[in-house]
Amino acid sequence: MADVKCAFIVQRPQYKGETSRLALTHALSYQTVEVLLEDGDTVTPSLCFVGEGLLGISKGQNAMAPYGINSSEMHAKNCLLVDLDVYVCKEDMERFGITENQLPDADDMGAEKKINIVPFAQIEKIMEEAKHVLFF
Amino acid sequence: MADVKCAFIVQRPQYKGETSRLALTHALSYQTVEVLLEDGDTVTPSLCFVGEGLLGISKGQNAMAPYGINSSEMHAKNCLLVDLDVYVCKEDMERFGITENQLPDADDMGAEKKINIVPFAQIEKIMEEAKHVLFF
Amino acid sequence: MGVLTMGVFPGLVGSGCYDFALKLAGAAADKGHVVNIWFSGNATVSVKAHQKHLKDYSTGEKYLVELMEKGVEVCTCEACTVSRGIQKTESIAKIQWNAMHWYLSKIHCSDRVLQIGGE
Amino acid sequence: MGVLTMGVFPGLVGSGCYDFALKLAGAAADKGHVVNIWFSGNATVSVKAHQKHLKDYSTGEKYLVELMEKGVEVCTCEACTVSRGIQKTESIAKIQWNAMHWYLSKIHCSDRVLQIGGE
Amino acid sequence: MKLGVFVSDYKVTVETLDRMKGENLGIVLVQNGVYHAVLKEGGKESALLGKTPRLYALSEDLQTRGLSPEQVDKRVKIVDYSGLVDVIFNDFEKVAWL
Amino acid sequence: MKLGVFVSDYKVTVETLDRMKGENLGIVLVQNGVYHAVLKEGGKESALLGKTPRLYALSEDLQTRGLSPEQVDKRVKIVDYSGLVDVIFNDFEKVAWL
Repeated sequence: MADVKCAFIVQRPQYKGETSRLALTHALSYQTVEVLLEDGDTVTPSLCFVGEGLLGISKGQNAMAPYGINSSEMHAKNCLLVDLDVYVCKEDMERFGITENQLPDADDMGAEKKINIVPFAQIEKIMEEAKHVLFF
Repeated sequence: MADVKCAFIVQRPQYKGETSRLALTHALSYQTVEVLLEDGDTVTPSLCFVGEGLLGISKGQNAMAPYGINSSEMHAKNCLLVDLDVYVCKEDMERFGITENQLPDADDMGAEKKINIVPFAQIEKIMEEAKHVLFF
Repeated sequence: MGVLTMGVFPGLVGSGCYDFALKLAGAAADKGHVVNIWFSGNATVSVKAHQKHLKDYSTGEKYLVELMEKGVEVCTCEACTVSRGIQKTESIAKIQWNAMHWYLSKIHCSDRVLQIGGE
Repeated sequence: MGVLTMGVFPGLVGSGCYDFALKLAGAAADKGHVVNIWFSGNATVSVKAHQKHLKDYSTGEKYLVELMEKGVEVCTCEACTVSRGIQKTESIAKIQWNAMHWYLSKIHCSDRVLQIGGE
Repeated sequence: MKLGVFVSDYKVTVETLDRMKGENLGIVLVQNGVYHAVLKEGGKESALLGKTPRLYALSEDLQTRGLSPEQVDKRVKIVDYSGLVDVIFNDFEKVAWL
Repeated sequence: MKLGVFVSDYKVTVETLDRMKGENLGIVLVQNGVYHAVLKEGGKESALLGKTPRLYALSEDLQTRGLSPEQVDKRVKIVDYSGLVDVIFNDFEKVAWL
């Protein structure tokens, strides 16, 4: 019976490459990992967006019309919906001039979780407390 | 009956990605393009290494022992052997502290061509005179 | 009308570069231009037939087939492709298989060449 | 002895990241460690059987088979793989096909996790 | 030479474009390159915007990323794929992808 | 936390490593990352070399690129794949690929 904490650090933008996109879908899969684990064992990812990584979850994305794919915004909303902890680096928000209302929430889907805007120091702390750190 | 000049500009290092490596093999294929063209038609690539690109053709490479592949040095030597014009940016040589004797030649293979060390301005001129510019 | 040849090196399904190349090819063909596409490196895997279209991955095979129906010529680097285990019999129909000089020969008669390298 | 799990996302044949992962897995297995490899994204194409080994492309299939003979577990993301047109029947034998939670489950019991993302 | 350079990333590791003289250059922002047309990092616009007056951004790639035309710098002309084809054939003599 | 960060490029677009405190970090130079151990760009060594005393470079990747051990900065420990396995399990508590 153990929980393993993982820090998923998304540091690259979405769409051009696939890896940063896969960070979100891999985090989402924490919901079903129990089928492969012993009773009571869990894996808990914290999803953190730093640097260019945070550009990829802005509100208002539409990747379906031009490219026929789900947007990363929708993946981010799904992460909130399944109660993942999602963090965005405060300093990078300021650096890129991104305001809180440009970040998505999933109120419309009934999610209670919100994206947490935190200083980089807190993201470092999440990495410290995690058993494993995965950069995307 | 026309010759089409192309500037192949290699700006990324070798090995991690494949594209910069493929610049050399694609340039080499100019030897056999005639089979697909009208009589007298030719394509002439000039192979230019700028920025990190020039790191990839240093002498003394051995990619066979660790990874079982031909080295980019060998591809560079083959380019000289088939009389391609190969250019390396002088300013970048100086910047990275790379000396002329660290660049390969293909004397042992009987090549007469040498690598040309030229200022960036001349590489710009090659791009200007080429009908097509291809960055790798 | 002009001739546009694109060399596509990175990517395949899930790569923005690959999507870009296919979309641009479609737009150019729709305007009556002649379009050629050369796949090399990782992009050669995109010639594999029977791609399943999932909503998290961009359009591959279907779009490629449409392009060829519009007259776009598509060719894959044979060495790159077989080194990745894909045989001619497993390829999307009508995609050409050839060596690198195919790309150079198309460059010869092109008005514009867009070499999408990167990675 | 420890457990090392690697997630490999970029690359396949011709990619330094892919070579690195396979070599490191081999070295760890030789020392008696338990090693798991998860392929996702473009790296999933590396499960295709019948890769032809050419001297300009790095070792793929042969090395992967050797790793599995040494006891390394290898699993590919099914969705990523089928979206690229590769079916289970075309896969290198003994490679597992599963969903992303396979990776997380291996992470659960690992001493070290090396997630090779990039691109 | 009227070379149109395609920029598909926001942060790039190659300096080739920086080193080229701007007078005969155009810049086409695609994929994550479109962020150059919008972001002001630390209040400062992208240096690319001052490099040449011939600037284009691909509308489909703005849309994908949730960036509206109003956010795009006024010097940048927004084109869709169809418009981009005309830019390639009419506004430049050659094109290159950085 | 003794985190070993793998650097596989010479020029990188992500700043995550720059921003992390060095005290509990190690850096493993692999692939084109090994150039950090050798190059002095404009006479100046890579900033990574001053970030932490725990520096490693992969011998196979030096060899591939024609870089000899003598060219490698003295602070960098050269390890082969087998040695790297020990570094991963013994010198760090966790590892991450930049």
